[in-house]
Amino acid sequence: MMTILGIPTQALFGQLLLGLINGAFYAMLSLGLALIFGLLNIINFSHGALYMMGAFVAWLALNFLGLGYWGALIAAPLVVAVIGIIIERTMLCRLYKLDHLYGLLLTFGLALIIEGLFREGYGVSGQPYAVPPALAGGWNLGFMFLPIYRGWVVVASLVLCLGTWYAIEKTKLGAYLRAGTENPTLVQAFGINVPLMITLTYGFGVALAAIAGVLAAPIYQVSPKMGSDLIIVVFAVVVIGGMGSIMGSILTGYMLGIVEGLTKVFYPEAASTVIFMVMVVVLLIKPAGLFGKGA
Amino acid sequence: MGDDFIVETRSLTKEFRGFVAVSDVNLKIRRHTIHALIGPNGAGKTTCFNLVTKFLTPTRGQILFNGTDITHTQPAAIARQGMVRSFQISAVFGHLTVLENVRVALQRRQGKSFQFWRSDRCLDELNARAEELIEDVGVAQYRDTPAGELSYGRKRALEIATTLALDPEMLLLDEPMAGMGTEDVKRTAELIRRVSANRTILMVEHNLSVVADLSDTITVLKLGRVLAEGSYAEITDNPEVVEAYMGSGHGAAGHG
Amino acid sequence: MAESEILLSVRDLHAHYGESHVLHGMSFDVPKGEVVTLLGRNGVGKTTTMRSIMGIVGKRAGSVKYQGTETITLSSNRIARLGLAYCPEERGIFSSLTVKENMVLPPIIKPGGLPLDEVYALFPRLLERGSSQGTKLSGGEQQMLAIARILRTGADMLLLDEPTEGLAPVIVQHIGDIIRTLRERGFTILLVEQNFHFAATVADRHYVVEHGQVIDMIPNEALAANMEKLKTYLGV
Amino acid sequence: QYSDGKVKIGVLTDLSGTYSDLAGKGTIVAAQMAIDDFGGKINGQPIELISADHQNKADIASGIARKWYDTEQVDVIAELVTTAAAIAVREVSKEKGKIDLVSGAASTPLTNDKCSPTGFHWTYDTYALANGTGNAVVKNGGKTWFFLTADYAFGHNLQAQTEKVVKANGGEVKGAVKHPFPNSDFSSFLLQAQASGAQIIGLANAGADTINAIKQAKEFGITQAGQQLAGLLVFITDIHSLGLETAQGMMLTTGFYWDMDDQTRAWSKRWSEKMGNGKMPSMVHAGTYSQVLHYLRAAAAAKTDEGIKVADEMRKLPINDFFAKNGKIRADGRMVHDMYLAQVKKPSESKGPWDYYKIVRTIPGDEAYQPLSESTCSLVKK
Amino acid sequence: MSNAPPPSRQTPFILALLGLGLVLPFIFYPVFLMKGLCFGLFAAAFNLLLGYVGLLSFGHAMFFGWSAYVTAFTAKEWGLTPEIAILLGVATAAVLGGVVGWLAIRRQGIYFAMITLALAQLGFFVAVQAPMTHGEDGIQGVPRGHLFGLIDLSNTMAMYYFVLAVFVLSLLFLYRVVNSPFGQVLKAIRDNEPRAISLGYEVSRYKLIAFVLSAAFAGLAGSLKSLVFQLASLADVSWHMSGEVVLMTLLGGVGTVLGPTVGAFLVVAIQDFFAGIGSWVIIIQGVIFVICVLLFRSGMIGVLAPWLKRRGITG
Ligand SMILES: Nc1ncnc2c1ncn2[C@@H]1O[C@H](COP(=O)(O)OP(=O)(O)OP(=O)(O)O)[C@@H](O)[C@H]1O
Ligand SMILES: Nc1ncnc2c1ncn2[C@@H]1O[C@H](COP(=O)(O)OP(=O)(O)OP(=O)(O)O)[C@@H](O)[C@H]1O
Ligand SMILES: CC(C)C[C@H](N)C(=O)O
Ligand SMILES: [Mg+2]
Ligand SMILES: [Mg+2]
Repeated sequence: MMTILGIPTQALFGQLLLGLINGAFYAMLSLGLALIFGLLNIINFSHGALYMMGAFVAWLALNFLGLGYWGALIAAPLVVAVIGIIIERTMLCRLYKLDHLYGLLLTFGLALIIEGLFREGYGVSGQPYAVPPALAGGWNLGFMFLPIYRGWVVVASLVLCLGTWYAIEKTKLGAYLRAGTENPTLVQAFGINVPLMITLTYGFGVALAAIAGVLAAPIYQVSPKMGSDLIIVVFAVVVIGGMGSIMGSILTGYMLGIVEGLTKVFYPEAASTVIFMVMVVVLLIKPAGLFGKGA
Repeated sequence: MGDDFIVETRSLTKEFRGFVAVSDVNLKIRRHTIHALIGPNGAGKTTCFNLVTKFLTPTRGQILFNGTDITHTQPAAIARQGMVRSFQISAVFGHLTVLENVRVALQRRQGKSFQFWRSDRCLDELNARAEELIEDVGVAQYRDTPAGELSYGRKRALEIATTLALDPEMLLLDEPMAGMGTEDVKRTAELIRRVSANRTILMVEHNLSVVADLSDTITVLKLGRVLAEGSYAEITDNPEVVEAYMGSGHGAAGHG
Repeated sequence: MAESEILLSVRDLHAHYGESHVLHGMSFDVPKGEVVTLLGRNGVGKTTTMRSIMGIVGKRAGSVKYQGTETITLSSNRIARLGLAYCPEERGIFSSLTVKENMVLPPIIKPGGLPLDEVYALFPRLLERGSSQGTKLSGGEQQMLAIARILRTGADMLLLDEPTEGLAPVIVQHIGDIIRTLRERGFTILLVEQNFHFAATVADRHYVVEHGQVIDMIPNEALAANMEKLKTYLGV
Repeated sequence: QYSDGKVKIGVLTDLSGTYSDLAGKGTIVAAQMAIDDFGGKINGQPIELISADHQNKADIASGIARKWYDTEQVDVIAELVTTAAAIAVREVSKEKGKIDLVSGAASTPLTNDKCSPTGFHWTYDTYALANGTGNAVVKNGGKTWFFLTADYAFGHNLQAQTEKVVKANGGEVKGAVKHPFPNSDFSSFLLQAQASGAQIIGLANAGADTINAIKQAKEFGITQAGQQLAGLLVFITDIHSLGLETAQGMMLTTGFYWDMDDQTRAWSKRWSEKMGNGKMPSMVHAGTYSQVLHYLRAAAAAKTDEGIKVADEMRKLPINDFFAKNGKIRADGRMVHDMYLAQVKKPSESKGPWDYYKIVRTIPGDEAYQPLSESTCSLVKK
Repeated sequence: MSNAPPPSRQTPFILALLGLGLVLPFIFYPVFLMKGLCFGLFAAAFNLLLGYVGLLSFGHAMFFGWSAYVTAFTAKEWGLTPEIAILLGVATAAVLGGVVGWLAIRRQGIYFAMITLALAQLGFFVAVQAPMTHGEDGIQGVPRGHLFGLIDLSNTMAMYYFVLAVFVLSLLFLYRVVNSPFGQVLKAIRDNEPRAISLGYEVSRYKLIAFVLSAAFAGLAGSLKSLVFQLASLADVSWHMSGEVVLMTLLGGVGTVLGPTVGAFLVVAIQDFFAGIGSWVIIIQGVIFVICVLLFRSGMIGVLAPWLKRRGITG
């Protein structure tokens, strides 16, 4: 059997694939985060909490309304988007003129509240959520057993990320978003309804988080802590990709999933730290991030 | 001959990702003169400024200041050697008062700037000189106003005062009159003339009457290259310059 | 052209920046198809007037009617959609967009704007630098871009705030030609200028502003006769 | 006799973090039940209860303990889930001569290097877990092991104890991987465990980590492919969270199960009603009741709340309640009681909510816990 | 800030505060006060960077925490006297500050914040792995020792006055830094960096010095805390701690001398007061942050400022 650094190549394939699957979540979350930062100039600390909320909405819908996975995949992002829009309209919209520190602080506070409420309501151990029957089971790929559901997660996230990227970069929307970040007053004076655009973008960004939450529910426990464990890593992903670069955050998401996966084999203790090591190196070499524009 | 020139560039070239903004420029700036750099928009004037003061690194070429090669010197060090610039887009310290803006410049030569353990009251000894300077440029009545609240023209005036506070041997001014009303233009031109004694000034300016009035030598840039050089009269006689820069009836379109 | 229709009518316009009251009852009219300038010293409120018309000043009061529609309560995007386009003094080029993207950013709000290739024909430099980052343009190039990008939107009234600042004389002339061309095409233009020699070559009438109020109106024909008065107004 | 005319008990636990289900609010309720069952008064003086959240952080735990002793006239601190917090409180208690009763924390240093004359370890510990589950699994034929270990003191401790047991029984350790704590995705580690070819995958972690590892092992077909999981520390709350479908068949060691006899059922039912959420108590909850009750008995007997004196009394008195039959406290502070080896029921075997375990074997206390002769506690005379 | 009122008008206020500091331990629990003072000092050090250089460090826990470890370790394992242990801690923080600063100050804004965060995470990782720190347990039972070999700090009151003295002196020093020729240059750099360069200032040196000073004082705060609580733990080096100091500073008021301390006391008090109610404490904390951001944006000091102004003491 062939080996690389003492690991059989076959096993390495397996690890790469697993890394990619984890990367799918990073990609979806960092995409939403990058969108929100790109337009609102707000570092949305509540992104993790809203991801968790997405998973909880799915769980609640199943247990109290009998709404299954597929329904939840539509309902959860809608519910979370509405909540996001309310947050944006009532609170965030007052902060745009200020330093983005305040946005960070506010969304941090919101994250505490949301997470705290769910802890209070449902405890911390987490609730089980079954894999939908249509996606149960797995494929034996020879080098590993791949649960069908995980395959679906990768496909779904790829479709979602590329679709979003296309919608933003290949249409004028992307230019409006970027320009709106820089000088909203002027963009509005060109005849674009910037506040509406901002609100919808925020709604869409958190809806992405909610979808990621629903996708995550059958893999991990649905638990109030699932978001806060992830958020800081996702920030790092966005920064490594280059703040404001949509494609950058997507690609970096997948890539770092893989890097992290490999670290779990070669130096498992460092698995949760490796992303920060990458970040230091990247930022020192390419100050604006891997895909960021400008010097 | 060599000593006569305070700044000299040799084959100065700057490329931005394949786009050549400044190409093979040989500038020679004679000591104690006012030298103007003019040219159409995008000709590379500001880029030249940035190169000479090392805010940009040249792709090729060499820069001499007082006969020494400064091609690899840091921008702050160049300023300390006596070559100071202003910016095309006005640059003041918005949260400092007008007086403090000037004092920050004066303070550098006082040599206490790393002394974090001393009270800033030791800076008060600079006040007299600072007040003189802001009086000179006509912003004395705003002594204690934060500079950020000044109108555009006054910011430009303050910027000149701050620059002068360093008492530089060589002064580079990037469009010092842009955005000023007519009255300020006159006063500033006066000021520039006054401070040009014992100094060398390199200036970018689109206001031709100011250029005509002040400059001893004019270099015209176009598409990054030197198109012509000479006195105002010589330049205005050059049909290429007229076509590329001044336009046909430059008398009528010329500024105030 | 004497009794032409009034396109924009400003009455008793007041504007504030936070605590400071900047416009103290501006009133003036812009007839359709004319080029009208606002002249005045630094800081008298010319820019603020433009910003108030576009609805991007924090607090404003009074009346601004465009084609008879009261706009004082409208949000700036609605005002723009009525057919006004603004070229700000500080140019407002977006650094996160390329020159090309900056150019096509303002949405087309009505048919009748200049087609893109005509815009580029007026400013060929912008085509050359199309893929450069917006704010990497030279100062003057940015000014051109700021003017160029609003020509294609179809707005029939253009607000140009010091469009010649920082431009080479030859370009200033060029801008003059463009303004005259636009006028011929039926655009209405409100222009703020420091350089009244230039203004005199393009405008139909001049409003003189002082302390946030219009204190005089001089038709362009009468400019020569009123030169002395104007010079005292402007402190030349 | 009683300082400030009352006895004050502080329950310091994790009220908001990972362990707030297996300990948390339920331990406050349990302590209150103990006080109520004792009669609410001690020799005519009132008994008070106070509680706080240490968030599993040593610094917060130590800060609160100090404040309680200094300003709140607290006489004894109970529960203390998480070893780091327990050790932090022990340092303060030792300094102040006050009693600390550990229920939730697991690691053995509490009765070894960190032992104290006034410190007690009640419900279980890593030695007992390793011993119970490790022994049983190896004896059932699980000779080769691979560990997934949470990369912090408790995980290391649990792995080390279990390795010892495995090797002592002729088993073999094929490898181990230390995963970050906390960690949510275990697929990579599970694949490594699979590649090792070990028969048993030992989970030297707890709470959400264990749950996720078990869930994902099933997802990746690890268990179906013939390898077995050994959860070295599994609480009933974890099983509830996993669901029987996923957890069935697993062997585990516990200090308490609610459905063992009438006494346990009666107490658990009362506890559950007080909690009002239909849950059943974990061993940590039950242990907290037991330790508080025992403290009160000792304090009543000693007629004082002075730490050393009550501690001596506690060591003298035997423990006999629904939680511990014939429990006794050793010199190192270990409360020795019977442990139980349990197996998780199949969904078909479960007759109702929270009917999760079959008790396979009762492990007598002296066999379950580390022999005093091996203790490194300075209080143990050798 | 630069137009600070003349010292003669500040002196009574400072004396009043000092007096308050002297009597408070007879009213409030001294350990709580010491915690507030330690975090107040931490936040004040952090504020030197954020408030006066405009740099948001998201990794200050690294200096706080590692200084605490070094002090705890040297006091416990080597038996050093507290002042030496503290000095070693501060020196460690300063050296770390030099390294992190050197790497980070080349970047600005969010990138600066993220580099500091990333480096601090590496610091955290080392703390998790290094045997010296004892992982989750931390270094426990640190002896407070005898100050200069004389004063027994295990006496709570002695410890309190020691902490108070260090705090007051440090704050005066930080105030001086801000209002020094050096501070003037910092403010200028914050306003317009290219312009400062063009005036001949080596901007990166000023930033680096400010960073090292800030790190050193953050370290001093951490060292003190480790002696007060006799414990140095992972919590002190984690990113939550870095986040907490940002919160304290913002809640109190960025760029003010006393704001960070007020913010620190506020946060510590919230945590202390609500410690008994479990997850609600987190919700309440969240609500308070939201309210502060929406209503008291200039920080607590901003709310108090009018009152203070009447007495001529907004610093
Ligand atoms: N950092 C840069 N990256 C890419 N292109 C640049 C950069 N800086 C300048 N340029 C380009 O170089 C050319 C020269 O620019 P420069 O600013 O020197 O012109 P200028 O002569 O000062 O013009 P103006 O009179 O309009 O200020 C312009 O076409 C500009 O787009
Ligand atoms: N954002 C602002 N905040 C506070 N005051 C302002 C602001 N912008 C302008 N002002 C003040 O409002 C007054 C009018 O400014 P405005 O920009 O309208 O003048 P202007 O006539 O356009 O001058 P200029 O010729 O210099 O452009 C000035 O006194 C200026 O100081
Ligand atoms: C599993 C937990 C209840 C035990 C805890 N992890 C400890 O360190 O003891
Ligand atoms: Mg230029
Ligand atoms: Mg203006």
